[in-house]
Amino acid sequence: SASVARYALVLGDDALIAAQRLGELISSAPELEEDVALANIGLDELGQARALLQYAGRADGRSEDDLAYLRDEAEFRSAHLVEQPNGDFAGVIAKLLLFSLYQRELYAALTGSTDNYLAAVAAKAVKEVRYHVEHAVTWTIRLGDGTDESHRRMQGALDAVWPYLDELFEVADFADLAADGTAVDASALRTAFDTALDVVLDEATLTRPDVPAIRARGRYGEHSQHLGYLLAEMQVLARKHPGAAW
Amino acid sequence: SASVARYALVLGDDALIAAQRLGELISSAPELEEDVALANIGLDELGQARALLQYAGRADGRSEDDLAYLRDEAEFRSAHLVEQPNGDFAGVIAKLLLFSLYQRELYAALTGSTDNYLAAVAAKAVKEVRYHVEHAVTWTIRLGDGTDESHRRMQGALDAVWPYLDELFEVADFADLAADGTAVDASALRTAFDTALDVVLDEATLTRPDVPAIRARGRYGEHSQHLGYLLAEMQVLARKHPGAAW
Amino acid sequence: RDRQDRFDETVAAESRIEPRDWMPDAYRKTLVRQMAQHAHSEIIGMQPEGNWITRAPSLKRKAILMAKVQDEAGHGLYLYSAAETLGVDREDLTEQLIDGSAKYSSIFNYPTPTWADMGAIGWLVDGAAIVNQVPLTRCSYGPYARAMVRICKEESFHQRQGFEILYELSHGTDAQHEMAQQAINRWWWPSLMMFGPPDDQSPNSARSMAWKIKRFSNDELRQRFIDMCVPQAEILGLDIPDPELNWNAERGHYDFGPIDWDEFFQVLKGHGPCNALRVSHRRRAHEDGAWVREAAAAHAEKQARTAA
Amino acid sequence: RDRQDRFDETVAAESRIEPRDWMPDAYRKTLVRQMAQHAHSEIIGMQPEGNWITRAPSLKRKAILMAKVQDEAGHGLYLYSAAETLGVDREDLTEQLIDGSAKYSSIFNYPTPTWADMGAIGWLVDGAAIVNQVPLTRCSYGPYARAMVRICKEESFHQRQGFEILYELSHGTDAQHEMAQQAINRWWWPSLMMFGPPDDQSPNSARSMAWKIKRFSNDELRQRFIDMCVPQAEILGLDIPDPELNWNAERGHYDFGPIDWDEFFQVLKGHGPCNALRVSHRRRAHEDGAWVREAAAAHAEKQARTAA
Repeated sequence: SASVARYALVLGDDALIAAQRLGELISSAPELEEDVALANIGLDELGQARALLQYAGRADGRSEDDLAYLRDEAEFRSAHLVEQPNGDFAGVIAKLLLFSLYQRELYAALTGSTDNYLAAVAAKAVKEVRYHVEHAVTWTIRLGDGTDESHRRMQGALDAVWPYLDELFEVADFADLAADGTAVDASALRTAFDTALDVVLDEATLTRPDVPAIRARGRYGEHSQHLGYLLAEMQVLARKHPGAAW
Repeated sequence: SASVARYALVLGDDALIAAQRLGELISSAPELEEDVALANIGLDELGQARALLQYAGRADGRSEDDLAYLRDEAEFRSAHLVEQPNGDFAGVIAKLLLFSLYQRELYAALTGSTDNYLAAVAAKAVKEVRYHVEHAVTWTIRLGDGTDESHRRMQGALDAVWPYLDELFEVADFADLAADGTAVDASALRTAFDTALDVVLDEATLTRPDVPAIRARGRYGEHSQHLGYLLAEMQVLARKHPGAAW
Repeated sequence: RDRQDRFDETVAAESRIEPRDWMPDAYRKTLVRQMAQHAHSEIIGMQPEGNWITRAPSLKRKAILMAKVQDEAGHGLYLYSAAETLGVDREDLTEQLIDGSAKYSSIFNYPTPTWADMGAIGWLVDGAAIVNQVPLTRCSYGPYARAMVRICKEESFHQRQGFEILYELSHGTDAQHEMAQQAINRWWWPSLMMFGPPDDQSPNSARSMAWKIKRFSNDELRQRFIDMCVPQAEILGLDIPDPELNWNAERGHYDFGPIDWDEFFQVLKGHGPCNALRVSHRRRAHEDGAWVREAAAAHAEKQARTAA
Repeated sequence: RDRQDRFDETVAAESRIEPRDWMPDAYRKTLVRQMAQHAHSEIIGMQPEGNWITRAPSLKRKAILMAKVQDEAGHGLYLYSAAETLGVDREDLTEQLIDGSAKYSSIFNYPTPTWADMGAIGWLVDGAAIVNQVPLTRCSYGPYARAMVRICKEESFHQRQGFEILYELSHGTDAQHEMAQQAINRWWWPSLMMFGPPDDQSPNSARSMAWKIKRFSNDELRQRFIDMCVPQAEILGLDIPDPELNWNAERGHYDFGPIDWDEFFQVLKGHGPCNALRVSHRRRAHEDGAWVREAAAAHAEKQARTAA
């Protein structure tokens, strides 16, 4: 249905934009092993994005590429968190920590969806995301509990992305789908998320940020100012060569 | 003539790309006064670019915007130097120092062009560029002769842009135009440039870089890898709304 | 006593208070707060428009926009200078801005997702600023009044440019027209909030009016702005997103719908879509520039030593 | 004497020299140089293709390209490990790379201005790499030979993907076909230079062949590559930019035009269009990562202390 398609778009756009940001990093990581790891995570996110966009496009016959390359900014449904620029390595890890902990809860719940396609995507993704969480947690602890500088940077990075966290747990317009078991009620994931996060922050000697959440409405097509630049770059060939196949 | 148009494009593209890079900086300078100054310089470059592109477009009826917004990367004629990313403030100043010293010699010589339009553009530009040189020189000296950190950064920035310097003084395909007094023989400007630069470097306690020049062929449409990104961003609206007026 | 009388007489006579004149502490504090907030707004206000300089759709528009953002930096500089005549330090004011404790106009915490926002900011935000600021050219504090004369002249130029951008879009392709309409829809209500809370919730207004810093109440200025915009929107061919907007012949003004003050206070408290971005951008520019400012100071000191 | 004999016999018998075996110093040095250069080439080689990950024109191509660049990082890691079996340290090798003293394949000093370069790199550069590397799977040094087995398998996968990109472009719109042809024009000659200077200017080749590190001469491999490409180019519907390319029935090979070795040596000496960019990108990644590596070390040390 159209509303399931809209829901798949929300999840798919988050994954797509997260993958695009990770794609920017390749060959710039602090170690080669980390280049490999970040590319892995990016590939997982890209795979999830493709599965979800393919599903979203079925409703009106659009391909994954139509959706990725030919939508305008206001038609995207990504959250502000994944749109944020990478910043330094602590910024990458802070974003990954929050996003992967959220995705872990999300996909775990979605494996029980009454929609078989979504349940199947979630079943695959939940295994992938387990590794993302592990990776983000390991680095959060290393950086938080490493040197003074790394602690300062990690705390700063966490503070910087914190305002964009709440949006992930907003239900947006999918109450009906959540009620009939198709979609996940994102607000119900928050407690498990917070519990898991607190354990990590504690071991990393980091403090839960005390900065106000922003009123982010990416689910309604109102995006952070970074998305326009990201899309201009991502879509440049599709815009220049309308109708071409690649 | 077509070859005068091609020559105007070379000069105009340099100015346009330089202006675009300066436009990225606004609201990010180390002081508000510097935001004002860099915007001034950017506006001067943009004005020169417009005058030159208007002239270049006359040959085949293209407007300044057709040339700025609808050409592909390989049709641009800018030098690699102006395409380089800004980097930190020392990077901005290093690029401005080399480019403005070059432009000062270039426009001074071009005021004597047998082409009245080019001579008029040069007559206006030469006054503007005098200020750019002064600004770049002042900061080069401040940074070179400031703190250890600023010295290190300024020298590093100079070393980083140095490989792209030689291209500015290559004659490219305009020997005929230079012979008949329309164009400037860029290679003849190098001595005056070097003399002026050495004075600045000396006062700034900086060393003339000892790094190899690269084989840059921007004048033939072979650009640094940065230009594609710059154009994707600059041209995004024109590409998305073909034929629209603004 | 004497000093107070002289101050009161100067204000009453529509003369100007100058930096060396005695003035009540509360007057000074009110002015410092207002001028600093005004300066900060100009500086933060560079960002929403700076966002489109590299993507401006024509070279002419790019030049106009660059010049406009540059003017805003200039306005910030005048206003900091004017504030410094009251004994505050620009560096302290900057610190307050980047640590998030200083206020600036909440309007700049909204994003600029499309080019049409450049038009809407010029037409509506600069339009509202002008309505707010023209009376300030007669402010009782001399340096502030004089700064406002110059600033208002430039702002009205900016407003016309914003109008032109919207006119061009409104009469362009369907997609452009829609882009313009969406921008108006986004900026209309926030621009009405620029005049501050309703008079009955604006406790300090009366005192500012007595001191002739302020000349008209928030609601008066807001009404003036609305009355000005409605006919302009007709020329633009764009709709103002208020179904209750109606000419009231009796009042001689347009009636308008209720303003969502809850949103206003949310944004003011830091929950706006761009609060975090605006302050962190400013902070980063300042911090990234620290080594540059240190270098300039070190070099100046060396020069001074050599000269001595 | 004995050791040398045993070494010579192992090599002659096509057995493998293993890390703990005795080997001549010159053999060790040659291998270290070659393996380090090979590893560096993989690492630097991530950049020309990394340049198009964010701009890949379909999600499928984006995924393939990301996976490919990731493979290159992986190859670099195997090769550094293989080099470490000879007693060198990866950190030292990295230092040599970022201070510009180490060599890597000159081919990566060319830019990738269009998407078609992703095709040309896959088809030609990876193609040339395979021709160079397949014989290395029988290299006399065991760890290198084994690394090459795995790497070659992935490279041939990459080459097929490059061929597919070009095929798609060649049979797409006129603009796409032209983009593909231009890319071939740009990459053809540099890819021929990947086999190194002509045999008569390659003094160390004979020794490497005696040691069974190298199996074929530069010119033999180059010819093999050309013979392989010509029919593939026909399938692609793209021209190889060499007017002198002609089947020579007598030789049973394609004849080809003269190679501009002057350009080769210019690029080798650092004047290539991207030499400065490639090394400085690597240096920046390394330097920007210093605080991260320090943090990881500090944390590991704390953990070790707690455990003790």
